[in-house]
Amino acid sequence: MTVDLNLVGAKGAIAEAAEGKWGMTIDQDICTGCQACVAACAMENNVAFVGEEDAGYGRTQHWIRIERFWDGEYPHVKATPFQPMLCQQCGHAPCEPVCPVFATPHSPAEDLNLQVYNRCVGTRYCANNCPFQVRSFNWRDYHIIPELGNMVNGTLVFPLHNQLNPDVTVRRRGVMEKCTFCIQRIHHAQDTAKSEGREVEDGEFTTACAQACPASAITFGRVDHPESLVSQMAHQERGVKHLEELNTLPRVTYLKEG
Amino acid sequence: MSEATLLAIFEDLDPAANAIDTLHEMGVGDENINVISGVPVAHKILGRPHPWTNVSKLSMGGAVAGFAFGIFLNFGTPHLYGIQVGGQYVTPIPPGAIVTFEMTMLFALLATFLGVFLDSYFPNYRPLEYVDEVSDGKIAVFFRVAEDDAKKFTDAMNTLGAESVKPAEARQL
Amino acid sequence: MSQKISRRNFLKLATAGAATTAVLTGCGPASRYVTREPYTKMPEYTYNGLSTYYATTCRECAAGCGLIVRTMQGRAIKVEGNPANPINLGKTCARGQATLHGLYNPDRVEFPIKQGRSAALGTTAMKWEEAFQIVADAMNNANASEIAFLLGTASDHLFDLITDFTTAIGAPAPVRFGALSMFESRATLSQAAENLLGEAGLPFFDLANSDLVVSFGSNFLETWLSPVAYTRGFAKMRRGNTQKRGYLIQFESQMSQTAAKADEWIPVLPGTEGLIALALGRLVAEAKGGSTPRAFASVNVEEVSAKSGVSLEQLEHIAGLIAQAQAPLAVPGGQALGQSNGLSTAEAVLALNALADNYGKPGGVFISPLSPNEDAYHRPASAKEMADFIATLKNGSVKTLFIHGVNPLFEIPKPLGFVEALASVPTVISFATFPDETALASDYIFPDHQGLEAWGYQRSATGAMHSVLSGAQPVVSPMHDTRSTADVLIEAARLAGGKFAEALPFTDEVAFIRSKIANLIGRADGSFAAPEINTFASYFQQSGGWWSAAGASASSSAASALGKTIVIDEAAFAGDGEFFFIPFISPTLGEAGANKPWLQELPDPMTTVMWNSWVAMNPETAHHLGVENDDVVKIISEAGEVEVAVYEYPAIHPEVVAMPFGQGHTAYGRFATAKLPQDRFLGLVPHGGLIGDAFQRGANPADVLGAHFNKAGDLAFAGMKVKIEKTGRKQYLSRLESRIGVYGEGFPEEK
Amino acid sequence: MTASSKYLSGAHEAHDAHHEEDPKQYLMYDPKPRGEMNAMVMESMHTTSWKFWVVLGVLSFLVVTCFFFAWGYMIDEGLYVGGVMRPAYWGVFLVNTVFWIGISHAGTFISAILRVFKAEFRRPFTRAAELMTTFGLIQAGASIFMHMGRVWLSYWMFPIPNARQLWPNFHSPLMWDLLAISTYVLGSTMYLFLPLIPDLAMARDRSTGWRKTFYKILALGFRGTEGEWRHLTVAMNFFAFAIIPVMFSVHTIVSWDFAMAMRPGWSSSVFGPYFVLGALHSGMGAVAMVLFVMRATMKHMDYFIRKEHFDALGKLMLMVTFAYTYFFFNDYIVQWYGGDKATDNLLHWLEEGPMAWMFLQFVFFNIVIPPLLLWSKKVRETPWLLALIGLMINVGMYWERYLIIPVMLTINRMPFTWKLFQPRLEIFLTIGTFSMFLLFYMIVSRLIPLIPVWEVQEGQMTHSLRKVGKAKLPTISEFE
Repeated sequence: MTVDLNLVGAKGAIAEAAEGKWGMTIDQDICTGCQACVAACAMENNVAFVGEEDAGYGRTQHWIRIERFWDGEYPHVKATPFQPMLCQQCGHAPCEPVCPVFATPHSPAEDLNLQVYNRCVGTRYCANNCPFQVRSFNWRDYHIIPELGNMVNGTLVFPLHNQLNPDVTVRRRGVMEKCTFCIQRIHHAQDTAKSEGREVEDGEFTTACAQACPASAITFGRVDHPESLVSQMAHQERGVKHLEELNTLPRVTYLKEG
Repeated sequence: MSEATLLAIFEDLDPAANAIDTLHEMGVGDENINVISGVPVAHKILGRPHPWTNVSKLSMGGAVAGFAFGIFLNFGTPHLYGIQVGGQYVTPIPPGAIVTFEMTMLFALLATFLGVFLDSYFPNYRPLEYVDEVSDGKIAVFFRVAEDDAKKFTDAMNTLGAESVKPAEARQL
Repeated sequence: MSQKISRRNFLKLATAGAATTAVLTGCGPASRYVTREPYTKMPEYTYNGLSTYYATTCRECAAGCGLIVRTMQGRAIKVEGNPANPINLGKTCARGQATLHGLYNPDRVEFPIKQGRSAALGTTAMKWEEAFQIVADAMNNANASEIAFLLGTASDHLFDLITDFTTAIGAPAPVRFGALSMFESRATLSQAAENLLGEAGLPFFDLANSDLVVSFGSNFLETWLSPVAYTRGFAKMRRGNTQKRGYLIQFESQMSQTAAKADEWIPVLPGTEGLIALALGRLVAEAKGGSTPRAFASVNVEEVSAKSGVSLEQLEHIAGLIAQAQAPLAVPGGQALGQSNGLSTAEAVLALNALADNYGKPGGVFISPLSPNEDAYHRPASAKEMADFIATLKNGSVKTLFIHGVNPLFEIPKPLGFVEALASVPTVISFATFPDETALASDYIFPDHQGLEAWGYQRSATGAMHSVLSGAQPVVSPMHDTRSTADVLIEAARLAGGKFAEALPFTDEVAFIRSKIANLIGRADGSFAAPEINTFASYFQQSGGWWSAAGASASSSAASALGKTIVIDEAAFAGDGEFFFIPFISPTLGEAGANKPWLQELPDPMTTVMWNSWVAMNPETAHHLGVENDDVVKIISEAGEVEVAVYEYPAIHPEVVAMPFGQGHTAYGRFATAKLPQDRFLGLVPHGGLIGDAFQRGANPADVLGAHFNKAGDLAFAGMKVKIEKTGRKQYLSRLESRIGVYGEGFPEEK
Repeated sequence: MTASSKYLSGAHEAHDAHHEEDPKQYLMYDPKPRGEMNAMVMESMHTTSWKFWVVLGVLSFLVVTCFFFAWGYMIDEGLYVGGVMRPAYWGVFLVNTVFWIGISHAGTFISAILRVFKAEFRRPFTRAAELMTTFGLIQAGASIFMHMGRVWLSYWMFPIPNARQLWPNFHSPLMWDLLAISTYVLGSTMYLFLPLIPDLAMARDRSTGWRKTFYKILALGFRGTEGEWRHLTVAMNFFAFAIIPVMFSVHTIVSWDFAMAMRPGWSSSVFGPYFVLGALHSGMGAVAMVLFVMRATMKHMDYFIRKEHFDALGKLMLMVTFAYTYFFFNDYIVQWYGGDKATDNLLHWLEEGPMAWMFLQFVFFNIVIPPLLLWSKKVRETPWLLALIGLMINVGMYWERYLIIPVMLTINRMPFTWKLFQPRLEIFLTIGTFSMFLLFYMIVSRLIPLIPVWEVQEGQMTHSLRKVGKAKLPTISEFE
């Protein structure tokens, strides 16, 4: 490639100015915390369930989790607005440089923070360095725990495997994983558009979470297209980004209450 | 005419030094004398010429090679398959400094170690002239003289207080 | 790089081939010959080809949301909402997403079984021919009056078929029941509508166009009636109007997920919601000036404030808000209706709407339109009606009981005595898809298809102002040797011959469904029109149902409602305990989600507890009882007792304890019962753990519910008072949230 | 201890005791003929009691079960058998890594820095310390690999041409670690071997049977000619100077694994020197323990290892303690004063959270106790006491690393995820690494001369007592 990577990747003015390409807004004012996005994400991306003990010990594999805090004391107590937390696809992702094997590089094409499962050796540095704590690690082969299968004349079969999405890798033990903004859907849409000789239109496709959300609290699209719905949402005055002070350039904008 | 290698063993450094002087006087050149000791003995104590060594040169060579390798790793390899991470330069200087430093040191140390092997022909399991007393702190002086003068030199050494003077024979260590 | 490009070309080539395989998928006869291999065995560099999408209807609850299921090579791999269906407009809830884990559940009943009421699921398969014969005999050997059908709330086509059948042979009409309907108090709602508006039917509350919603215990964001539709309405209410942000006020004794979204959550004493509604009505009327309508005349505001624990200021403040709002809307529901005075509470709330004069207006109350092929609103049985049905079973007047789509042994309060009733029925035939408690307790299990393998249709009771009939079709060929119950009955009737055969003169289920939608042919006001049945049926299949374009209407006069006098009698509470006991349907599990692992893994929105159940009590209460988080307590009511772990819940009335319904199965598959075996290498990690029976996961609040009904016959599930005892045992609840970060444990100074 | 009892009994005698201090109590002024020393060292290698074999057996059993079996089990099952989770993605394995690298620093410090500064008391125990370096690094390396999720692919981190056409990421502190540690391992092993050659030759001349061949092969045919000595000494000098920056870089880079991360508590610019000092702190303590054990268990060691050495070591420890305290306080007060919310939470957590006991122990063992005791010569000269202090320091330092890794990881910027780490299989694997370290040490103590005899003799030759007036004054001369 001819592009000077030194300039493209440079911290400072150039990247600073870049809006990013794919982005998301989450309206906390209407998010009802119903977990539909979590389920949809799990179904779309073959996210494993881990069972009661591991789940309680902090080994859930959720790529998106919904946070809820308390504010005040009874009877004036309020639950803080539900806050879906997923990979923010940072422009300057702290998780990226620390990986010794380039398992989580930045993709110039989508301007997303990729996770290359088959490259990962499981040092878990990226997860430590993620200020949002949205990376989940495969502590064991959750998909092939024997108890999930049935013994059918001598061989162990896993009926649940029929549900797995063929467009998404099933992760084995020792591999880090995280939200990918449903990159398989992005690519599918791009391929279709290309074969029809056109650009991908706004709202032509969306991520699994946004698609399921009954309240339509999640919007996904091109933040670098000013006319796209997502960038219009993002530029409201109630839009904020999490831990902005860390200058990781998150691509997810949260719309606060009020 | 044939030559004989004699081996004189001394209890202490001073007689050994005198012995070497005497040998010089008696016309035995430094190239025909060798000293074996249980501890490192500086050449000036025995009045021997400064022994030559390549080790330091090799270390420097290693350092240079290591430096080059470090540079290659940090500034070469990324261009074989450039990947952006964390909005950093593909070939940043500060990590480069670390990589280069470590590689320089590693190669320098390796070269030094190998240098010792090269210079002193290690490992060497061929039979060699040697006496076990050396590792008990004795000083052994080898010198090569004409067959006929052997007697003369033996007496000279004995008068100088050599514990024993005998023709040295190479043996399996 | 070059390597990559060549690979991409290769993939392009592969497309054509893959596409052809995709065509074979789905429900055509060819699909039977497509071999299913999990993608975990997929060879490298396989291009996935194209997916095929099938429209069908969700059967996780009775709302009738339209689904589009993505299938690939004979496999259903993703559930997506049907954007055309007016109920959910392309959206789904978590339970809808997880329906795939029902389809591929490792614990399905895979073939017809002679169960013989044994504790463990039978393992020897029967032939379907025998099964048909058994059903036929069951019909023949009993006179019509001795055959009874107990059905779940989905799906409607089976209900219609059986209704036709029973009416034809003169058997008692089928009874429909379900935990969801039990907690929704549908009877109360339609009764109240009838009393006040003279029009039966489910009221539909148009949140979307309202700007102020006052909810009386209604949990419309969770499981109530049509959660997806109401969630959409809520979102529109909040953010749809760019000028004004909609405002939500919730009166509820514990902060439910819905209350958590409220701008003002006002904890009240259970049973006083109706009084509050009246008081508000009075205050609003006074604020608006003019005479106080008779409906509110009788109430004494101070008294209400004293009884409910809502301060006068608060009442006046809220009344002020209602008075100023352009389109205020009051919604009854949830625990407010599950009281002995639930009916009058519902009336009071509807009267409040009448005062706001919002009937039939945008942002107001409508009567949900009937479904296209529905003569009148068929609501599921109320608990009272269920009790009567059980009584008939008990007195031995039923020889054969057919059960489909419902799990009464788990769902029905013990005092209704379903266990004994079952014992007094000679033959119990279950059509269960999963080995649930009731299925195990029956003589035969003739498994029905899972929803995604089945034909059918579902009438949407409410959720949209359209008249909707959601169509269901198989999206995959059946995984196992199961048969559609409709087909089984048709076949059996044919074998039985005589009036039975005449009652069901259909070649198969599909023919029956076509006969049921035939009346829509030629209707021009619908989502599509077709001249004859074949075209119509294929459109119906393709678009996932038929719905009228026209909106619904509420032809009711507010005045008549306001004219009535409404008296809220004192709520009666059964039992002599010191705590009000409020059971509620788990928003993530619903009534039957416990066997779907990903639903178990979903944290409860409010407590973030996974894989287990809990009892929520105010920390103050816990302290007073001398218990803390994860302590197992025994909850004792007049009807029974249950052991469950404590969750110190900061947003609940100190006199109230709340417990989710959905866990506590003793059967129903590995995920619903015994916990997944975990690594026990050192056992240093105390999470998880089991209460009581080692094969029971969590606890079932139905075990402590008594048999008390409100005036409309719905169960007064919130009308219990319970005692709470320590057991001294611990049971560590698996939470997603951090107790350190959220509750400041380990930070002594902070709290 | 007679001298010291006098010391207690009264000022006057004490004064005398000092006055009549006998230079022969110092190894360097108490020379023995080389042959005798050789014999002593050889004997110390040969004599083993039944106790030795029992301990050896127990250790090897522990290594087999707790190291190899446990690790295999973990590789087969996945890391879930350990205690790691979100947010403590790093656990005890990296604690062990940092700890062992810390231990390894003592060897280099003593044999290199003291060599450079010509501190003569180092001579008898440079090798003992160097062995700690090598074996410590082996354990550190092992722990790193244990920590990896897919250890069977760990070679992907090595900068070697590969089919994936992908080179490792040199932005990553872990990559720096890999390079630095491998440099350090190789360097220190070579540095251990070079001064060993003459002693191997000595052993070769004095043994028979398999030992003969063993030493013969290792001694590489060393005779002690002028040339050989010259090359050796030049090389050793170079190593002495070159290994020091490597040693500092290694632990600095280890500290950067944490300091580079965007986390409260970790992102601190003082971590580099702080960790280096921490390493020396634990390293010195470990040396004290090793010397004590050597002296107590091996024959003739009381000749080579004397009070003077413990005394000197104690002084070093005291010095290091002060330096360490300085850096600890420096790091702590900066974090504390900053008042950043996340950091505040973290400090709160450390001081009052469930792991506060660990924090307190760490502060007492590393910062409070050593200075209180080590100032007294009597304590410094009591081997078991010094060893005990060494033990305390090491426990403290282990807690310090434990606090920095799993406990600090509990607190991050997402309070919703905070969870406390609980070790599981890690406990066994930790036992495994410790047993392996001890096992190696025991085996080697019977295979190679732990005392560099030639260095001792060289030292004794350069030291002499010169008579000035009535007093005999120690004098040191330079051979080079």
